[in-house]
Amino acid sequence: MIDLPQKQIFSVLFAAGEPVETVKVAQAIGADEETVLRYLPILQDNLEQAGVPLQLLRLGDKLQLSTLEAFAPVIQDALALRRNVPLSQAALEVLAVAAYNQPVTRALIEQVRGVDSSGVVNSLIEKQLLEEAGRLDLPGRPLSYRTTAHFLRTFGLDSLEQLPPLPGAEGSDAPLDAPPAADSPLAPIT
Amino acid sequence: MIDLPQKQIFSVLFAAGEPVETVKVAQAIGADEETVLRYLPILQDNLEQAGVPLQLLRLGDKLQLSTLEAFAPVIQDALALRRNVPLSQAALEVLAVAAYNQPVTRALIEQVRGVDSSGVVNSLIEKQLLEEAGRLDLPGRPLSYRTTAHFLRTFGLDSLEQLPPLPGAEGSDAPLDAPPAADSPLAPIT
Amino acid sequence: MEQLSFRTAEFEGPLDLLLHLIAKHKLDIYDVQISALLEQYMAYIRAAQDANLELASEFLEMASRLVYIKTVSLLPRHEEESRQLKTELQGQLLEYQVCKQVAAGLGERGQRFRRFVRAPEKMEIDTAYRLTHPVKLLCDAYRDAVGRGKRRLPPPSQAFSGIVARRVVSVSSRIVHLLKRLYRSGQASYGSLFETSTDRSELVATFLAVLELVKAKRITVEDGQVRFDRTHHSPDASTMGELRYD
Repeated sequence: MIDLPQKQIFSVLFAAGEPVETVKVAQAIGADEETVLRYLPILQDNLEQAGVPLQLLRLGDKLQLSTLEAFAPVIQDALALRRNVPLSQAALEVLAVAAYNQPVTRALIEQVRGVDSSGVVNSLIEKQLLEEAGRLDLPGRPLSYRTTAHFLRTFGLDSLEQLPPLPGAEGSDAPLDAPPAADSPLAPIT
Repeated sequence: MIDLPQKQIFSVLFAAGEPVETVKVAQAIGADEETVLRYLPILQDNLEQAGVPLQLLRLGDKLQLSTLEAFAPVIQDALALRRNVPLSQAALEVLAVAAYNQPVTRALIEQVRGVDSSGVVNSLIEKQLLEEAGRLDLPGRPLSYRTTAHFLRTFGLDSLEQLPPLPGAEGSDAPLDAPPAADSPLAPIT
Repeated sequence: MEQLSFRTAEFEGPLDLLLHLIAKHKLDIYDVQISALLEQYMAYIRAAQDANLELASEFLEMASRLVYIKTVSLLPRHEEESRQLKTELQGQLLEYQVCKQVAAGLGERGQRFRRFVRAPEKMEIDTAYRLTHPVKLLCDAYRDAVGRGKRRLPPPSQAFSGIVARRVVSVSSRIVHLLKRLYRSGQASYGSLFETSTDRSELVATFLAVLELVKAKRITVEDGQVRFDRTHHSPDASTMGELRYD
């Protein structure tokens, strides 16, 4: 049976996700490191007996809970399915701003959209639609981003030159007249 | 005893960390959604009997594993987590309007609250309690927002149907004697 | 004047403040007396300004809205509009009250549920996006992003400083001023009453003073001329019915 200290250790390791120093676990449950280490094989046994498909890993002076190798394929399947979720409006906007202004900083994307966009940028990198394009020679040396070859495939383009001209480019009084003024947030960073 | 499908479900949810759509879990383990949903109480029972201090959460059409409330203090200690700052009055008001009227525009939120709410909305998006829900087919094509699975978890709800009835609505003993008009922004969508 | 104990209290917005005032002064939310509410509201605004609290523009908007409702209610033959304006405000107040109650309920729930979840396990997963889209989607998104970003740029702060820092002119002081002036001259052109006013607060106060005087039958306004009615005496503003602006 999994007793209270084991439950505490388990809870901490579960919530941490990443490896946690054994000493921190010990402090939190009010025990010393040896006690925690002595508990580990017992907890591992208990999990196995109950059929919980997890393993307790000891990595140097750290501990971690992880899934079993055997279940990697089913996990991969389930999580890879995320790729099939259509891009959100926010993601499309970030991509569009990046596509027409690359290389582009996050600050510029946020200036154009008027909202924090860090989460969206990261998820687009994960989807391999955006990639980092080095630091710009601007104050603070900000990271810049550009679209990828995978981005071109996604939108059926052979090259960036095939991006259609922006709406409002001809004869409209919209602020999108191309080329944007040099001091506009829409001006490509040069 | 935790059998293979249960192990697969558990592994997927453990590895994902974030809420996973039930339908994706189902696809990955080669079953249909109902089958997965039927497994959930059995898996939860098995975890409890084995003394595994985890909770299977149902968040709308998603699933997630979380720790038990009883272990919050020890986890906070070990991971040196800041005691989570309670949400501000403004944030709670915005969530209240959004929860009962989603998808909701910022304009409607501001109409109910009588103050500019863009900052609060953005910070709730950052906290992943709100998310964009596309543009509405209204003049100006305004962006709309909805609450997230994280919102459900934060407030201990399985689904939006579990939101308490509005004060003043039928059958409640709340102080307002007149139910909000049917076209009121706070009337639940029927 | 009454001690303003709520001087440092924080309000989410004008509706929050109004609900507070209604509860505090035991006003009927279903039949709000606009005069009393306006008076309490202005007292708060003044107190906040004295304490150099930054007031969101919405507070001032609400002040002018209350003034407007009061104005309409003073005008003869505008009962219907006045009733409608009040119903609108009442509806908004009730709705906001529900919003506050729901928010409080959520806040309580939020404190009760403290569960932790994990970050996703790190593993090699092909996360490349799989769907394809027409490129038009990008153009649309670009237009949306630019439009919204522009709208969200906040107005410069100096746009508000003038409004907030402005002195508030009391209506009763304008009544006294008008009575004195008309008592001497007997009549004046309507426009001339406003000629010397330099700021908005004084203009509004002068206008309300005219309305009050018309209502009390101390003056008549006809063909752009304002006449003092000598059948009434005592140019003492304190005798005027419901005037308690200060």
